[in-house]
Amino acid sequence: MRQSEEDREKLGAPPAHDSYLTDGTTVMSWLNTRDHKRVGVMFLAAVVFFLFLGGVFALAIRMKLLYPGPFLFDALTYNRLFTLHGVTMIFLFMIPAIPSAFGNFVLPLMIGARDVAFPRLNLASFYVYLAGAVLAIWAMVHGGADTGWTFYTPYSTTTPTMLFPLLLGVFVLGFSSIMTGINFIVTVHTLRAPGVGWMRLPLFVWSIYATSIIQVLATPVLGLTVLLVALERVLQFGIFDPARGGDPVLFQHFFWFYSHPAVYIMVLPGMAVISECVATFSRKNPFGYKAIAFSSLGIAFVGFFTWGHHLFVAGQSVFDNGVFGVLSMFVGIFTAVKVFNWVGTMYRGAISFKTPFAYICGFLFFLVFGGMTGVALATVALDVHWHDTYFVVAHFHFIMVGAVIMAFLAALHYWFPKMFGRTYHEGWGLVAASLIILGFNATFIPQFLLGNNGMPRRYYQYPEHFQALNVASTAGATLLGFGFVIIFIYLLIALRWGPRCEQNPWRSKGFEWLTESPPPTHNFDRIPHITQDPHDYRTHAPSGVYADV
Amino acid sequence: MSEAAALPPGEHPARGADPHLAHHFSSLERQVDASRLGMWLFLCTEVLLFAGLFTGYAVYRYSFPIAFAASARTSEIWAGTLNTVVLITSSLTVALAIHFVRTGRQRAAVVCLLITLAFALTFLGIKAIEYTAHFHEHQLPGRYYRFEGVRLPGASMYWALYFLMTGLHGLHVLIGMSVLGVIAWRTSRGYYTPHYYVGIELAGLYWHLVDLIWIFLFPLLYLI
Amino acid sequence: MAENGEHHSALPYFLVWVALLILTVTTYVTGRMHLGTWALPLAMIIAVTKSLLVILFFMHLWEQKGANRIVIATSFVFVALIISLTVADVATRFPLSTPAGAPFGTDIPAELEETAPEYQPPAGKIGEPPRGVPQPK
Amino acid sequence: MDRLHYFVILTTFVMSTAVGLTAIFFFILYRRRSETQTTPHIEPAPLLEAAFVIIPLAFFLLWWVMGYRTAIGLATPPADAMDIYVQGKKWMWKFAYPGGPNSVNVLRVPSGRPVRLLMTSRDVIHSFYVPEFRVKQDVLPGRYSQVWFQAVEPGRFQILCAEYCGAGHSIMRGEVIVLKAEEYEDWVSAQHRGLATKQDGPPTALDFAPPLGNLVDQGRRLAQEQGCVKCHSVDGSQHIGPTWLDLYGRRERLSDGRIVNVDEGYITESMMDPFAKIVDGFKPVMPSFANKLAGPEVAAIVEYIKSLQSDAVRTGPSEGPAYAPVRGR
Repeated sequence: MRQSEEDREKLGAPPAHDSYLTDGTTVMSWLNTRDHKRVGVMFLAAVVFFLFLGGVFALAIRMKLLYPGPFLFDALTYNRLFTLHGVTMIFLFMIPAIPSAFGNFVLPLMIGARDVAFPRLNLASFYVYLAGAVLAIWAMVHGGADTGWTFYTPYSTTTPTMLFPLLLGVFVLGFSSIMTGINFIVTVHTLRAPGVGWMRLPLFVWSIYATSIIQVLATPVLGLTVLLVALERVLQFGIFDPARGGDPVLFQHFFWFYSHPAVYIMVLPGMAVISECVATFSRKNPFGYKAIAFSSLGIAFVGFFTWGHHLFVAGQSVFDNGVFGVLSMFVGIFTAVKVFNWVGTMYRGAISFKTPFAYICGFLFFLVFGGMTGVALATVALDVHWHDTYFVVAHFHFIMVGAVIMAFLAALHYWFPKMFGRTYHEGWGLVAASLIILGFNATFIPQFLLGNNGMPRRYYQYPEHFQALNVASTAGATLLGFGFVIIFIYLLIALRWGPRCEQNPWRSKGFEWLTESPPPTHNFDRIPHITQDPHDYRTHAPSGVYADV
Repeated sequence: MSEAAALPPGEHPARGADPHLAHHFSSLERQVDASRLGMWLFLCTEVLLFAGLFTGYAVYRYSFPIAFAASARTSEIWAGTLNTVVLITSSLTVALAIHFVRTGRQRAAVVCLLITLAFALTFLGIKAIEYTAHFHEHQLPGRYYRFEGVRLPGASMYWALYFLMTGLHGLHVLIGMSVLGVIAWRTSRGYYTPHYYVGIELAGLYWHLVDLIWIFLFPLLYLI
Repeated sequence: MAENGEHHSALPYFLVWVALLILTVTTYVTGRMHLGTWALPLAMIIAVTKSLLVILFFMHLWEQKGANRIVIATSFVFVALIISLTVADVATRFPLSTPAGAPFGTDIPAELEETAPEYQPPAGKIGEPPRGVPQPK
Repeated sequence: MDRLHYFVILTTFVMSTAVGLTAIFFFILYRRRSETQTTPHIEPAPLLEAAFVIIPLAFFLLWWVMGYRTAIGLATPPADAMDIYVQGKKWMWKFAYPGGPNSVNVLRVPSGRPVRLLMTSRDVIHSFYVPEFRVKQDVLPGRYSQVWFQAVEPGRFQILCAEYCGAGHSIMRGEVIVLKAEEYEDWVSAQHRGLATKQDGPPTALDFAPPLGNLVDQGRRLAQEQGCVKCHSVDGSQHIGPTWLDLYGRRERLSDGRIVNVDEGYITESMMDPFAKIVDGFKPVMPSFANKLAGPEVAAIVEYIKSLQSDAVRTGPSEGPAYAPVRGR
């Protein structure tokens, strides 16, 4: 990022004034910034690092599973690896990935604001995130915990591994998540530019808004839960201790009250990205704008009523199983509405098959398949067979890796020119996209079969007749890893040497493209007055005019 | 929200000379609205933080009704009641402080805030006396429970929840006290004016929340 | 600061305070009366009334924007949600799940002694392995 | 249940494929033809949006009705079910038959008869899972959970633990042996006479020998056979190795200064890898018993050691807890 100035001289086309990237180039100007765009970029760098770390853990796990017996490392290491894989991917990558990185960057641009409502809180959110990450890494370096990312009691209250710093890390990360959530909600409420009514908010903003609601409502419960586990470990308060009348299943209620909505904290931003990208690359107004917008809120709301479907065989009452079963079905409906409307957006559009669009296709397939298997899992009787098997593993990886990482990569490719003012190599982009989609299917479709045949999750050793499918899955994972490496390389190259792009390379009519790429520090010299709905492709006229023009 | 009011009056550095107005807000009114909404959202997270404990209470109260009722009867009811009165009154003084700032009587506001701090200290003092009594009686959570008066299964769970809930609430009292302390100092330095007093207002909101939670803790832990 | 000019006297705050004190005394007195089943609902009704007084007048929600009202209302809805669905689970569990004689045992409430719903096993063969599973010899 | 299974999987496939195909179809049909192309503004008809809601909702609710009815069935054992008590612990399954024998990791049931398992755990949460029977239920400490099944044909089916429970989670496996009704009766009476012989054919990796009598007796016999008692006394006197009396639950100081709680895990580890933790004051001379003892044998020895308490509270076979019979009939 430091290179911009010299490059600009080389290219001989100096922009009108400094972009946010060049407005102060010292390290401190980054670390002490109040600029939402810089915070976003710092978040992006951090989450990419943790994606890499989590990916390494995942590959190690897959390598071990090549053989049914002990191999490479022992059971304890294996257990620690999958715990760390889960914690890293979920708390350090998935939850902040799209909202904190891309949300921070483009959300204020999209509503025509000069910054988020509380810029200092925003920066604090990043540092709190780093603090949580450091605690988690510290726990990992000192041996790591072996409870799985779910921390189920009483195993988590009795295991001798380094759980305490990990719990503390998760607790601290929760604060970061809450800060970001509060910031976005307030930003959307108070900082919309003139002309941006609620029904003109870009769909990305709607989804991030819904995400923020979940972050604010659910995260405190997780904070309390990990606090209780930590207290139970240190002081033996006995809240979840069966010997004192405590109920381990209560922990699961608490945990999933956060963690099921947390799935939507991860998926909704993915849907946000897709809503934008589908419109841009189909060059068409979103089909059923209101349906997509309100289904985001619907998911945020109903997402809270479904946590019990993780407890169907955990000793939850049959009555609650039924209630949670039927409530879970409704989340599927909102997702279905979104999917149909995205496909509808393509109808009579003008589709260009660029790299982000490849990821959209991947996303649609993974989300529908992953989502439908999710609803299938919420069908109480079927869950009895599938629960805690690789079927579940494959299902949530379809949603989280399949859908969310596809959306993350789509966002990365879609907004890369916006963020850095440069373009990447389109050909390599498509190669990597196809590798990733292929590798992903090869990794997780065998896992569906494994789970259906009865292989439980978190198994270090497994019965031999599962080996063939496990090998297939590992092969797919390797392919997936290669895809990520390719992306990493060509994006790094693009960051340094990529050709400069114009202000709006996709000719998108999303509001964030109304300013330069990369944007100047205060986003807009003059706040635009928005006169059109987002993604109105009936005309070529810009979607806003400047207030005093 | 009125769209017309949000129209920026031209280049941003030139907008008025209000030192409180941040560069990205179009008007001070909107900035204050943002701060208030942010605070309410934060209070919402606080409510949900306690929701977990209330759920734990509900579940174990359902499981061990007799033990909970018996244990509640051995708690220091006088202290709980007194503390309720103390907190409600401190809530009043905070509300009055904001009222005085709004009407331009800074000195009265500072006095109100100091009274609030005194009430908060009283609350913690009473709480400390209570805790000491419970420690002496071994009315303690989990494996430390050795109270002779109530030997029912589930009684230790009552005390676990008692200490968790009052402890977390006490922590909030402490945080609230430090916030109010800073606010009192700032008020005495004339930082808040009838024109701009959002800081003291937000601190007040936090303190009222502390009161609010106690209003629920009191009957649950002491009375029934 | 829209409400700046028309600001009134401090009297309403004192009125609310007196009301809160009266309610505190009420809940204390009724709490000492051991009303059985009604003790909890009554105490909760009083607590909710008190909290409404605090929220609406001390916290000025009465005169604030809609968004703030929605926020606090939502948080209470979700508190109710987590409590009700979790307690519903504990209240309707398999009756034997905490048998008599357990170290912390509870008695099974009488209303749970009801009969299990009438059920015929499904028609399909239960022991049949799903397709694709190697049959153990 | 199988019908539901296939119905659900089929709809899932049809839906994903349909969405994927539509996307591809649209892509081909509406390729971008020029860089400056404009498109019409299309708002969906309300009826269409309603269809987007109602059609999946109808399917999902159908799934739910079918699934929940089956689930109630899975949760409701018939009145004539035979009860067997199950205890899960790290990392083995113990089965106790009312008035009958105990066994570790091998559950024998008659075919054609509903069996109800009443399960609890001694330490952490486990989950009893027999993939072929499509049953799974978490086994919780401090609580009892139940699961029932009816095996149709004789055969052998693997029991897996499906809830993560620690280092041995993946090897916490057992086996259900479904016998013909008369064979089962024979086996039970043989158990009562103490004359059981192996009836399971050639041994396999899964073929754990069913213990005779109770675990403690078996452990005592094994400890003599394997020579454990040559070094470890059972009366409290110190010998080459630490005494076994009151060993379980003791806090031992190790040679490197650490303190360990003697629990099942530690005892097992000491048998398998004796040099990992040497108790202070003893020499590292014990041979490893890895590959010499099968899982249930280790369990038996551990149980025996656990029974050696001076206040003798832990002796005797595990008895099923006192249950009320199945309600409702």
